[in-house]
Amino acid sequence: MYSDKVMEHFMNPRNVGEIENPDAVGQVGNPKCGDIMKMYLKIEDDVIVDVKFKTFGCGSAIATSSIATEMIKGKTVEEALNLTNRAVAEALDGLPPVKMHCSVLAEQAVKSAIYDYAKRNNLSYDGLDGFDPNDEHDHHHDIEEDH
Amino acid sequence: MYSDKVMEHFMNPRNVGEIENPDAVGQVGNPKCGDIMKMYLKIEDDVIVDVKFKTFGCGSAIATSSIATEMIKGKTVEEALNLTNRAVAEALDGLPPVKMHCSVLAEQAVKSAIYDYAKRNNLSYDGLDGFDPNDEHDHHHDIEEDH
Amino acid sequence: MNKRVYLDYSATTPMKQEVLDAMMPYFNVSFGNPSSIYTYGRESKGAIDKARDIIAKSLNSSPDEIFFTAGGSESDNWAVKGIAYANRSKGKHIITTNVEHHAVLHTCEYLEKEGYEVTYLSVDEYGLISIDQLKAAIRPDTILITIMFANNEIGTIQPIKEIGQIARNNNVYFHTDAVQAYGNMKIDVNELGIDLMSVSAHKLYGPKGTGALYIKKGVKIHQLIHGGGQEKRRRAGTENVPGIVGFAKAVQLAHENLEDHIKHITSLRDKLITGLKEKIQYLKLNGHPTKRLPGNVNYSIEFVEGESLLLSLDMVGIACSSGSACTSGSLDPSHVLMAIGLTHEVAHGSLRLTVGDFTSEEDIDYVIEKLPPIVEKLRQMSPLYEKVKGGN
Amino acid sequence: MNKRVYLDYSATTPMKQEVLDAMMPYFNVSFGNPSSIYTYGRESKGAIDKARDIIAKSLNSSPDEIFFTAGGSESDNWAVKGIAYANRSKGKHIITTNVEHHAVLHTCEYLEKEGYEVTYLSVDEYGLISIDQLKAAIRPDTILITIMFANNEIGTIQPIKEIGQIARNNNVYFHTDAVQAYGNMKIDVNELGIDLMSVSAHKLYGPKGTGALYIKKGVKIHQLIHGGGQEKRRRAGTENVPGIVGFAKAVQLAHENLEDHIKHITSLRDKLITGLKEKIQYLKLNGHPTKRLPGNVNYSIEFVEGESLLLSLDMVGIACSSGSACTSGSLDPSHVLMAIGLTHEVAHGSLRLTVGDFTSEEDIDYVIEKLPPIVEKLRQMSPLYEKVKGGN
Ligand SMILES: Cc1ncc(COP(=O)(O)O)c(C=O)c1O
Ligand SMILES: Cc1ncc(COP(=O)(O)O)c(C=O)c1O
Repeated sequence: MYSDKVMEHFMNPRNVGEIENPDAVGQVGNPKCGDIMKMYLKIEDDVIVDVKFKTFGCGSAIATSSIATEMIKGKTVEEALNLTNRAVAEALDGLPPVKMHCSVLAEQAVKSAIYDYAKRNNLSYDGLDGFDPNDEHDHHHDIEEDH
Repeated sequence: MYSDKVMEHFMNPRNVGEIENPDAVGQVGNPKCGDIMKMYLKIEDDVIVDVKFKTFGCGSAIATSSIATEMIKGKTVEEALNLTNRAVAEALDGLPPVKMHCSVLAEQAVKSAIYDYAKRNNLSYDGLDGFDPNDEHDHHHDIEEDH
Repeated sequence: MNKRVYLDYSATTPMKQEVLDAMMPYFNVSFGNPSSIYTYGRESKGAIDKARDIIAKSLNSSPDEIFFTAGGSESDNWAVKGIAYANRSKGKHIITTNVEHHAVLHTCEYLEKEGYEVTYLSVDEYGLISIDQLKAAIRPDTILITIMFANNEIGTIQPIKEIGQIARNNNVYFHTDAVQAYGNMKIDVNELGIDLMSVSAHKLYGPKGTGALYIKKGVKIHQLIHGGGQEKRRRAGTENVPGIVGFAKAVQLAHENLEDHIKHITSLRDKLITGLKEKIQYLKLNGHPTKRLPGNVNYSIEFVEGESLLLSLDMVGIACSSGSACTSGSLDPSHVLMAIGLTHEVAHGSLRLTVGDFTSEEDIDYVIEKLPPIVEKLRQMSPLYEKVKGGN
Repeated sequence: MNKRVYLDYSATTPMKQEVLDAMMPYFNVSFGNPSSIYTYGRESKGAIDKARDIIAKSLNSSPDEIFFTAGGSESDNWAVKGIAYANRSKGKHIITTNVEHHAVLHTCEYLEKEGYEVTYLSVDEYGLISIDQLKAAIRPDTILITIMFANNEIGTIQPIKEIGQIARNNNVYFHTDAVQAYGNMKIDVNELGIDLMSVSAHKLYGPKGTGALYIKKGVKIHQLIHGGGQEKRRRAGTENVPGIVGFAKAVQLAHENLEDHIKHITSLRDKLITGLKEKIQYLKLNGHPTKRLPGNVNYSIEFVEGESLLLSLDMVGIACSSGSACTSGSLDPSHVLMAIGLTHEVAHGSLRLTVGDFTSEEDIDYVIEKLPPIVEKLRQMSPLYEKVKGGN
């Protein structure tokens, strides 16, 4: 079902935990869907110098959180905003179709944290255009049951 | 499916054939049901001294014909008229439910031949009361299909 | 009983050893529920995926068009009822033939009671439908044409490609019951324009209780069995993993050796047809002389009745059938033989001998030796025969 | 992976060796079609008759009330649709519960689309229905009560005898899905007042793809699968002879050892319940404390999600499930756990561990050793847990 890469990140997730006095915190997902991702950022000179996450969710939710933190660590905020869910999924050698929403969640967790950073510091980023951290659309139920 | 007795009579039927100048001939059944029995009688002094049959039909049709001829041979006409389909079936150690109609046919073949004898000789028998050799009711289709 | 000659491959086949071997690990080693995400479950899931690929490939279809069922009858019921229920807003008219297997025929009759209209096309003396009659039968409210690929009793193969073309031209779904054809001829669902197709494993040396329904992508169909999310949520029930694996193995074997298989059984069939014809009078070959299943021989043996033939043959170890095995319980004359115009008594005297991969030349010789005296004995007993022979 | 501990007996069971042995002759030796009258066919027919007797006896019913199917889902669909269609002149109202297996639930939902009305009884925190609510739900047009014997997720056993009594008093048919109960408790259909009952072989060490529907004599029901005359003309399709024989063997074994089996798995279950409770905080046992299947443990493990638990357990060789295996594909929180009042996040974190005949004390010890650190690791990762522990 999952690629070796997913399993590896699931079993040995990178950057688990919290950051004390973070410069930004974002949380996405909801318990109904069974996935909650929380991301902490430490940002210096517009560069993400540290990132940690906590995730309640399935194997791929944990794996996508883990790899997303790896992918944005050391990057500028703008670069981090360019992270797409597709890139997250590809970095994990793919995800099963029903799990693609986890990569969307990871992308949104990053955006949500940066949104918090922008708000705290009165900044604005092109990459946040149209992003609403409270827009909790339901990522499941994409497969219609036939009868 | 069939008892050993049925199989034995089927494989080695008694009294197969025709009688030249018979005193009576009866035929029952119809090709639609897949069974035709023809019975020839030689009758002397009201006693069935010889009987032969020809049957087009399934295993139990042949077996019931065979045993029926055995059961009436040497009997008086009146005794032969007492032959019931149940007795025929019992003599064969039973028949499968869907094959009970064959024993009915055997009983009727005997009656039909005796009917012919009665007609030829202007006789009448209590045992033939209500018997109509042309009454070809359909013995199959007893099992209703549910849907 | 010593010798046993099985000539009823159209009723069911023995499983090939390779099929059984393929199934074995899935009974109690890799026995997990394929819906489970742990290792046990993934093993079974992987086996099912592989099986689906094999079957899809054999039909030139794609794996997501193959749905496993419990056999040909379920597939037929699903196809016919599923299309009927899902498309009733378009219409309630179905076209079929009067020589279908009961799994289609009785389903159609049931739908008639439910308010559907069914046209039963008749067939000619060889069992073939008329393309013109089919065209004429199509109405604006026709939603389904269901016509079998090859007949189970007389072996006649219908003009499937032409039917597919007509269905497509008229925007009507086309289902075909290929239970007898599958494994006995090449079938390309795309080339033939088939929308739905029923197949069954136990007719091609696979396990009983497993079948499949091919459903072309985009076809609008209701489920027959609701429940869990198996088979892409279209056919519920814990998958019969060993059955599915065995089915695929059987299909794989059949398709690797399809030409040889066809050649082998065609030659045995023809030897049987000729051999019996030479030795027995008053024989009539039922079905089409050339458009017929490679393994099918169906003879009407006049003046004798089928069951007594079967019993006598069984006594010498020969297993065959008189009409379809599925109907033999009822002992009504076969609806197929009536449809090709036989009289009742001739229909009752039909014998179906179907050869298969394990049939040998000696088996055929044995039948050609044993059948004629049996026929003669029964004819001597038959009141219908005496007339022909000039008896009283 | 070295150690393998299978704790998902409610999803499916490995076949017992005796079952496989019983099936073997019917794959390619006595492989004949049971509808055929020759020797090969009679061998299979005899095997089916014997199997039917065994299963009938196990339920205190008679052989002509047992109909073989392809599994629990088909049996459920047949019972519910068959009764609905055959009795619609009396009414179109059905009563069920909101904790049924999807094979019943989705069938009921389908019938709703077809114009039937369905009352879904709710359950209490233990998963039990209320007899008063059931009584109140019955209407003059009620034709069927379908309530499962024991729940597949939380193991709760319903008051079947009382339900049967109410159904009888109100002249309404009573169907029960006993797929999980059969083989795990004594069932007497007469004593319990059951009219129809679904069972499945692969849940009691028999083969996948075989089940049965008990239909009390005189019950008015339509067919689900039309066609040949098999199963007394009520369920068409060439019989899955090996499957049926294996099913009966499994039933026979289960019933010979029923008391030992129940004692064995009950003690393992209780050991597991206690052992985990001692080692892990924030656990909630789902289902009824005493009215529960002998092999069922269902724990909500707060602050963690089920799939990640399953994956982690799989890595150490433990196979179990989070909610029903049949629903795990969808990843929606289990409808059963929602019905007993769990919140979404707690429902997502439920673990079902079901023990069976091949489970050992060591297996249980192994789970009690391996699970707590896995839970702890996942909780450390969980943003829901930090709040409880007073994190930031
Ligand atoms: C309670 C219940 N009913 C029905 C079923 C369906 O049975 P099957 O998988 O044999 O179709 C199951 C198991 O999946 C079950 O647990
Ligand atoms: C043409 C045809 N259709 C359908 C069936 C039914 O298949 P099954 O016995 O697998 O249900 C059969 C065989 O019995 C058949 O020959």
